[in-house]
Amino acid sequence: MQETKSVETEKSKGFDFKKFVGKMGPLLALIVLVILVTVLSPGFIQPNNLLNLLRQVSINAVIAFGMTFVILTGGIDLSVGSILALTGAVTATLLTTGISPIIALLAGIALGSLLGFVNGLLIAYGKAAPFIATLATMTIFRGATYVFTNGNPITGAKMNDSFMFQFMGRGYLLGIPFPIFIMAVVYLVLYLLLHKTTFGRKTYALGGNENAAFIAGVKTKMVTIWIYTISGLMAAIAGIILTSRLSSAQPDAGTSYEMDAIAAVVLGGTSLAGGKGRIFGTLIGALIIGTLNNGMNLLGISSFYQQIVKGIVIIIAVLLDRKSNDK
Amino acid sequence: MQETKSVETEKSKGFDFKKFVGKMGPLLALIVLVILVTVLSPGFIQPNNLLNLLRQVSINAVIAFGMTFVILTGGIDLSVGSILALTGAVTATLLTTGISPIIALLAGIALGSLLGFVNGLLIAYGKAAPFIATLATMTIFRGATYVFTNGNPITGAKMNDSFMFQFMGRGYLLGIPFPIFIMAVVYLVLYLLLHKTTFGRKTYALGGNENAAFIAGVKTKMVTIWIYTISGLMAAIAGIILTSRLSSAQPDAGTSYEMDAIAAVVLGGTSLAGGKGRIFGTLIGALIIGTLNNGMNLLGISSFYQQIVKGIVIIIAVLLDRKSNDK
Amino acid sequence: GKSGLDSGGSNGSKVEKKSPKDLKVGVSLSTQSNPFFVSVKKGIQGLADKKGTKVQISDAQNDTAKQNNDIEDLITKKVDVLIINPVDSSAITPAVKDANDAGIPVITVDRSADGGKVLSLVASNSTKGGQMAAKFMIDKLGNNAKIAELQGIPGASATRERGKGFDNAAKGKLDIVAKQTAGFDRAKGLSTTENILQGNSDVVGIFSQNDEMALGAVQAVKAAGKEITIVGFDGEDDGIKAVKSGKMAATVAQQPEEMGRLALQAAYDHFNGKTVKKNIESPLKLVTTESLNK
Amino acid sequence: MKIEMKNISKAFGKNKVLEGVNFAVESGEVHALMGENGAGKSTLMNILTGLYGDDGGDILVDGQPTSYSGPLDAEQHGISFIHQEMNNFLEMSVVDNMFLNKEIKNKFGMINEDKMRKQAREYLSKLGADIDVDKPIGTLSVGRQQLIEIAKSIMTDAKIIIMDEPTAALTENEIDQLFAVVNDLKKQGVGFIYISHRMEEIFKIADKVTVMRDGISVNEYMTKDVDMKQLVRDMVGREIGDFYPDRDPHFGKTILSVKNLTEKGIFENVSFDVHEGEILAFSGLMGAGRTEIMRAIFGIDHYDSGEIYLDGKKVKIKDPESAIKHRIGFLTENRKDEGLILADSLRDNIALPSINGFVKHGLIDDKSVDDFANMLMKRLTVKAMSEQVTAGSLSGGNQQKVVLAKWVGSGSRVLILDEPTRGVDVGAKREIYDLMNELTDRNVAIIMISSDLPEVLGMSDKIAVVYEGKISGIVDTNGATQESVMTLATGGTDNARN
Ligand SMILES: Nc1ncnc2c1ncn2[C@@H]1O[C@H](COP(=O)(O)OP(=O)(O)OP(=O)(O)O)[C@@H](O)[C@H]1O
Ligand SMILES: Nc1ncnc2c1ncn2[C@@H]1O[C@H](COP(=O)(O)OP(=O)(O)OP(=O)(O)O)[C@@H](O)[C@H]1O
Ligand SMILES: [Mg+2]
Ligand SMILES: [Mg+2]
Repeated sequence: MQETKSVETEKSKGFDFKKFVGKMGPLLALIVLVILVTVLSPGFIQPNNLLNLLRQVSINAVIAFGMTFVILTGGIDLSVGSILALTGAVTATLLTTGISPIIALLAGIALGSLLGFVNGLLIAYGKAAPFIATLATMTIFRGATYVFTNGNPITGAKMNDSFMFQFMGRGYLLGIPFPIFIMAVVYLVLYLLLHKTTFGRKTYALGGNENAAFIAGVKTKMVTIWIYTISGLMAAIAGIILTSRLSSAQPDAGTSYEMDAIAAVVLGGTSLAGGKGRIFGTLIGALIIGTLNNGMNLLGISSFYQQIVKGIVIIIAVLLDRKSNDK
Repeated sequence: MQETKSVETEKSKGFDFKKFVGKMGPLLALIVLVILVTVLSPGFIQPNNLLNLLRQVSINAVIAFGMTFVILTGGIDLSVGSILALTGAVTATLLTTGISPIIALLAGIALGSLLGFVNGLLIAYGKAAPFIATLATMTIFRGATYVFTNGNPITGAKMNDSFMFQFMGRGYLLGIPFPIFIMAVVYLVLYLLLHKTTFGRKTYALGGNENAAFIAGVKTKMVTIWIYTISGLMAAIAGIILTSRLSSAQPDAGTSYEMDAIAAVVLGGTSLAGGKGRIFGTLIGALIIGTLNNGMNLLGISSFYQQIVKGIVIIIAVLLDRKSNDK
Repeated sequence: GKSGLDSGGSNGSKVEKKSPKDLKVGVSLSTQSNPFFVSVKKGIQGLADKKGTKVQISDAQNDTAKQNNDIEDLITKKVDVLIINPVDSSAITPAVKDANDAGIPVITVDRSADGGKVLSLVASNSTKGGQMAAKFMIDKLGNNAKIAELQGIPGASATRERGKGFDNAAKGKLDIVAKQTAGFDRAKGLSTTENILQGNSDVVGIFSQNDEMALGAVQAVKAAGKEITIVGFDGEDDGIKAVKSGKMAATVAQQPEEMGRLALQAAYDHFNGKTVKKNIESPLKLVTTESLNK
Repeated sequence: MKIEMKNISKAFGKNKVLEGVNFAVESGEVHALMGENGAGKSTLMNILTGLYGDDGGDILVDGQPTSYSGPLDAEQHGISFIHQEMNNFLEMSVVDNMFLNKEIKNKFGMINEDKMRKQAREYLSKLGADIDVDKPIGTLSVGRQQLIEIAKSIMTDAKIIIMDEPTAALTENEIDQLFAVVNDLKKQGVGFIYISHRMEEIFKIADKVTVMRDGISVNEYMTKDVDMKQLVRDMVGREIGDFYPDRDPHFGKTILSVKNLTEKGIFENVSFDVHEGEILAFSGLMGAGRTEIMRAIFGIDHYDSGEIYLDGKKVKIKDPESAIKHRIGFLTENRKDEGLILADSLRDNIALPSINGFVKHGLIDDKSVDDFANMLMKRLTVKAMSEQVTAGSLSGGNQQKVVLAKWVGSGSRVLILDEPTRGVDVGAKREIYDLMNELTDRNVAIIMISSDLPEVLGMSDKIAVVYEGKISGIVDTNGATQESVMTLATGGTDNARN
């Protein structure tokens, strides 16, 4: 019993190195990566490039933040890329009609939430496995995007007239690209939601043991629906940033973005089995992927090898993480 | 065969309708679909078209048979499409050197198994989640394919000289395309492996409750490694059929084939959570997808709408399956 | 039943004359998620509607295997003629042979078929287009200007041929400091260009193997506040607009609608008893800001 | 066969679980192993069968130093282990479960299903269990699964069988049946290691008993030379007096009243009342439908007809959330699957049903959640390093207390306890009983489902007996006997001991 007590004090007061590494593992990986890239290509660390990098990361990060909730419940959302494309196309089309940009943006966001809501319904009430439900809606939403756009990208003078819309993806505030602000705000809101509200607790509980959560009074179906709605909403926000950056909505936008988002979440230490993970990790995970992409481009590595390197980095990060979680 | 008979008699003694629908659900869905397509497009039911359809299905079916084992253990293999491409490229390259086609084919199959083995190692010993491990190797193997082929498709006179190699994808035996025979043989072997051997029982056990399987003395790591090896092997066989059919190995061959294979497995009633499902269902699932593709082509439905229809059919099938499994 | 391989031969029976109204045309396109091929479809569809021809169009979604299946299905439907826009020229061979076996004439569009019998190929000369782009850059930027190249999907014939044409013509005259793939995709064109500019701030010209990537590059260049000569390829609507407004300096314009029309016309000619040229070249045009604003 | 474990030690991280345990068992004897929850009994057996490595000590089999590479290896050498937590493959059939990894093959290397079926039926019938061996095992009740586990281990022709709380989910008849089998096998020279928290059983079946406490083996006795008091003293390190505390109930008004609750094929016309301060026990054979009744009341499962009244007002409870709003709590019989989120901290587990009460300005007040969890853990004497450790790292008894803590903390006025002391040691049992008394003193009504008849008689005020989904009688505990309850539980006929 003395043993136990001494351990207790160590946990509560003292500093637990293993736990620290476990939590900070992804961050350490990012730091090592940044140092490595900086040494190999000094241009990397220039403020301009870093702002670039953050702007590039913002789209994946925003999607991945939403995906974090989904994965925490033990689910997955493969449809985010298609939602991004469809909401982007609808928003762009509305803008070309000359409608107020605020309305167009809100409509896009509402549509993204609605599509996510449909996912949630299928999973919560249809009891479909998230993987297969969102695989199906991924196909459906993509098809809908093609039907809606007839396969053509949507651009138009009116769309580019709207200062507000252009600002979303291409604006600067205090010298910092606006998408970075969007990413920061989204992070903050979702951080609070996940770690400081009852909704967050219920998310973890649901992912840890759905039965037990239900019996403890968690409305598991409602929570599930909300979570996929959030994921759809995030995809819509990402869609708006992307559409604004490109000044056009592409029907094949966002293809395979779900994989990058999932990779970011997992690199950040969130378990695909659900119930375990943090949104801070996802931010780090997205930064790792962004740094890799940006760094390898700066170094002029051929895209063939880039894929290999990216895959290997993911494996190493995941293996290290597993090790540090072991006793 | 005696085995099977006794099972049948026993089943027929106490005929359980609900169980029957649950098991036969996918088959019923296929029959309904076939009737529907035949009514809408009578050309569908012609022997020639049916043989076409089966040949088209063979590639996805072979991959999906391997994927059935993976999914039964609660895993997933996203790398099959990349394995298909890499083994196809290597086999084709060997053939262009004029090596004996048998050696080239065996080399391709060995390579596919090796790549699957690597997946198995990462999952069994690296304790990486199958989703993320195979997502990473999917990227790596694809990159390796590009590096190996330098991004160019591989063709060559020598490759097309080999009768045996050409026969794999384009041959006929007794008027029936040879890939259909390959599919049938693979089905039979894997059916026996899954339902009639201890390895099959261990596969189910592993998917049902890994801890318990371990305690029961199942070498869970070995079984896991074997299963991913089988999946890689199947992808290699599919790669050979495809390369032979196209008379060329494309570096981007097999992109997103994993999704079709997973869809076939799930449509066939195998649970993504593992431990529950049958390989017969996978065959049906692959046929459903093939019939959909073929039928919609015959009906001249635009590819945009095809995606939507395919997604909706998957959802309906999965929802129906859930319902029939409920009490 | 038969055993052995698909035979490669065709039964060279004489063409039975058919008017456009009675013709059943099967079209297999590589993709419909790229405006270029949407325009090819428009060209075919437009002419067909005018002449009352029945066309059935399938979309391979850039998947070689799916295209083979699509074509098998079209053969099953007993179309009179196949217009194929191959995803890949080598992988289309078996499908062309299947069509040959079934006695269905094949016309390919934009990309050729490596094997089998093809009635006619309608295409613009990509290698030549690459050369045109290189010439324009040399004229505009002078010798040894630092250039970046945005490449298309690795291995695609457009990537290879446009790249080859450009690189050969540029050899010794332009300094290509960076070559990165952006997969013919606008979003990737943007981020790849950003990164290229970061690593090579002295780049004065960008050759992009299609307009989509070029339009992405336009955004990146604008954000970086630089003046860079961007040359695209294809001449799609957005690209032409960007050239007109001076955001892009030029684009090597193909005329996809014309390509589609030419292909269907070749089919009409064939079934009218006329001989059809083996290679029908669809015209390429260098469109520059000056030429548009003249 | 003779197994000797000498001076075994084992630590999980910094948690030293075993610090020098001695234990020996021989063919033909039943040797009981006792100790509080978390004393290390299961761990010791896992070391013996090779699932865990040890950190020190020797294992001698027939005098030879031995170490098994894993459970299968141990089994092949004649040591079979029936685990405390059931290790079943719920989707697989009974026969496939029984023969997993030891399937019978025909000469082509294929599985011989007929032969396996025949053998499975044979061994199950030895235990008097009539079970359809083709049914997925997950559709059977916990008790039946336990019987299958036992059949499985007999089937291996083991020389030593380890039973880790085999009777936790069994009813009296089945326990008798099991003991008959054990005695039978003992005569044939099989040795048993028998772990249980049920004192009476030890004296019924064991020849020897070893008691563990704080990581060491305290004492070994011949069963005939020792009494319960002594064993308890060894286990807990102090006197705990009677097993069951005195109850001095004061009933208030009726809180919960259930009228004619019916779900076709599961339960029928279930009616009962519970008053403030009352403990109403639900007794019956396993599979009688007690759990299902409670699940329906709590809003987990559907019911076809009937009414539920709280404080005389008719209420509609559509899900557990609304049950909790009505201040009902439900400690489920399966704490791992339904009671706890094993990967979450104790604090998050305890606070979950009442989490909405800790919101300040829209955000959770973490400090007060911590205090709340700490307070409850102290009250229920949960043995854990801190409120931050995961629920999965606690021993079974302590996990049970955590589940109890969360329902106590949610302010339940009606507390449904489904097998609250299953797998809980004597000391902890007594603490749970004391707690039940404390709660009823504060006017909480308790519904206690229990398959432990002495517990039912010792702790309840009234007993509702369920037989095949119907309440066959509600009797006052005063005046009830084991026999009278059993009679009701078996449908009123006098075949309680068939
Ligand atoms: N795999 C493990 N990792 C970490 N700690 C463990 C592990 N298994 C057991 N423990 C710890 O070891 C101690 C002994 O556990 P064990 O299960 O052996 O107790 P027990 O005597 O069987 O208790 P019970 O009567 O509740 O079953 C407990 O404190 C438990 O928390
Ligand atoms: N998950 C399940 N699926 C199918 N049938 C079940 C399931 N769980 C229980 N049953 C069946 O429902 C009936 C009632 O079981 P229940 O668990 O309510 O009994 P109980 O009286 O609570 O017994 P116990 O003492 O075992 O808890 C039994 O026939 C049992 O076999
Ligand atoms: Mg134990
Ligand atoms: Mg029960």
